[in-house]
Amino acid sequence: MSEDIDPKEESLFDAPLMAEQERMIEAILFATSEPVTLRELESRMPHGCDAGEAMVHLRKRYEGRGVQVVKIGDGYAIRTASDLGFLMQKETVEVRKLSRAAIETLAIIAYHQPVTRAEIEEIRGVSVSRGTVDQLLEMEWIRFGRRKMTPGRPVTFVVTQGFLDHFGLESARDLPGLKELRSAGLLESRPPPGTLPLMGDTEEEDESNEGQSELFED
Amino acid sequence: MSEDIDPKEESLFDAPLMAEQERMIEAILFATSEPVTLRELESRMPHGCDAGEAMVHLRKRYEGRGVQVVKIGDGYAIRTASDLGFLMQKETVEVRKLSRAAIETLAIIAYHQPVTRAEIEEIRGVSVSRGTVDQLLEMEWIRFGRRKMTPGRPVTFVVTQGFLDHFGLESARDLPGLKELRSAGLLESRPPPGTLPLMGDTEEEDESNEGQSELFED
Amino acid sequence: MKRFWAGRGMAESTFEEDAVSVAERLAAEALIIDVDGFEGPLDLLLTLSRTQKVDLRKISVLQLARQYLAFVERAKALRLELAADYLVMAAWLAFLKSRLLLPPDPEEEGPSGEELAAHLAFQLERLQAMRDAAARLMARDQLGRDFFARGQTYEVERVRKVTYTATLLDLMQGYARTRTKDEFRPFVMDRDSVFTMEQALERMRGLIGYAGEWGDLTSFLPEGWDNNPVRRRSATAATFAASLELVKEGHLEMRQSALFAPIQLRKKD
Repeated sequence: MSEDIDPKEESLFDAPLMAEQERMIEAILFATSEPVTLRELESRMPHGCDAGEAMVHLRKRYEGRGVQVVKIGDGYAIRTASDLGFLMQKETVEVRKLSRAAIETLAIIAYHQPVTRAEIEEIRGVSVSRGTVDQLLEMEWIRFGRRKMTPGRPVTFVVTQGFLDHFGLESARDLPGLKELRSAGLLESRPPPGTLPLMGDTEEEDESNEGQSELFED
Repeated sequence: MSEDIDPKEESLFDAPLMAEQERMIEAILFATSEPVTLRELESRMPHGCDAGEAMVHLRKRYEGRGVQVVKIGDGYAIRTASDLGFLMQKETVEVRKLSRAAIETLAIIAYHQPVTRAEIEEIRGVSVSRGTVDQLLEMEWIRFGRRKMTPGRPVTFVVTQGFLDHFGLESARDLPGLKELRSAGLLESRPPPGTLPLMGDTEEEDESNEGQSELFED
Repeated sequence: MKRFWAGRGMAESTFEEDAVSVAERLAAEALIIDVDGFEGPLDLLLTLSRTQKVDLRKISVLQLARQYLAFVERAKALRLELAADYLVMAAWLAFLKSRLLLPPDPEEEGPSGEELAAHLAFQLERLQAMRDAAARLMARDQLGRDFFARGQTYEVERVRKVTYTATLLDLMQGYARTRTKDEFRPFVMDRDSVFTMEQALERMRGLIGYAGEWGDLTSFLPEGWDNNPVRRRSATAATFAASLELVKEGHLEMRQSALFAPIQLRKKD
């Protein structure tokens, strides 16, 4: 290379500016789940980058912030500042799939609310275990509604705002009916094991529609 | 410690300093991959905090950096700057390939929401194929909106926060070209003069006129 | 737009009647090869309209109708099966074409040819607009492709709380499952035709006082239960079981002289 080339022009073909490099390692550390070594960083950055120097700048930038760039073994990672760990307790939830019995019970409550325990049992054809109802109550997806004006004045169950939030519904009224589920292809495409395909049982549909609108009238 | 009580010590019982609040929301946003609302942030922060104000500071701080604070619906999240995507091949997740029908259906829901299945069919001129809607539901890009207040009270579809997040939109109002489409009258649901043979379910045809621009009204 | 259609419609009716060009015929042939690739008649119309090389707002619906009809004719000539909705559209376009060509009849009710044509043009324009919008949407930077969420979400070992979750699909399928289960419910007998052993026992206790002599079991059946086989069987079984119970209690004797012979009862002293 010739001696008299302006060093500034050369830099066009060189590594990006250090500020750019700092942005790059910031984005990589953010998006990567495991700590990343300087070598890995450089292998992902454009040719000629100096991840070590960029790291010095980045670590400085995060000093005293809510998150820090920490060194773990040979790698670097972004971690919450240790004094803010108390904010993270909500992140430690273990998410489990709701049992089939609970889902069915919940679905019946959502579609038929307010509904008594006996009515749920009648629809499901099996008795509802106490644990199932307690679990749904505890999750705050269902709550007690008004007592029914029938002998024994049994308590009823209705779904909560928390339920609507979780399932992204504006109201339980917006749940599709059986006919709509079917026409949207939601039933046929992946039938749950052990279920018969839905027959064109219009009587049943009418019944459920009727029941629904009745229940939701206030 | 000195006898005179320092006003700073009193503040221990007040809300933390704004700089501290900014650190807190920074830590929470970094720890969470889903958008977090101001309300959720405040529920996790000490009493008396103003997450909204802290957010203004934090967003400013991250301007031009490798990661950014973005608004998605009601929530906020940190995302890598999109000009740095080329560094991330490793993190790229293979997005399930959507069929042309699914993409069109998604666009129609986004631009016409809340929209019924019959309206989607009218616009596309074909019935919505089985599996298209439930694929979009499963990806959590669409959800059920309010039922239409028209005969049959059909269910409607709207797009979700997950959809906005995926396409980097702050709200459905920011959809590309929305204004032009609206002013060109192309988001209207014009009743056909007489009957055209293109409609899906004839019973649901007449329902398309109301509530169309509900979500987009300013 | 209406005025535009009126002018155009009249002009064409004068000069272009049934003048389907060679190019149009060729285009229709090319499309037929790809008929499976179309998503319904509206999609096909949109594709045909591109041959006009004008803004969709200025498209000639009359010309489009001719192209479409030519397409359907070609398909018929090639003995291709077209789906019913393509034929419905063809019939409608033939109707539209006649409306556009004939001078409007002031007596006639319903929308004019121009109104119908304008609506079809609107539908085509709207479909095209949605396709463009879909393309623009998919061309945006996307999460997980162009920009990224946090790779590592925070984990703390100290607090462990279990939450349960379910998706809307789970919920709806769960509901469908319970509703369709009606068909599987264990068979419940129609109570109208069942005479229970408890009923029979109560009845027999009242009757045995009068049964000093051997009497046929069938004579102890309740009234009105021998008129149909289902009821008779149920009453016989219940009465027999009740009699055995009374024998066990020592109130009754039973005998049967031979296999399948009538069963007889009398009070035991």
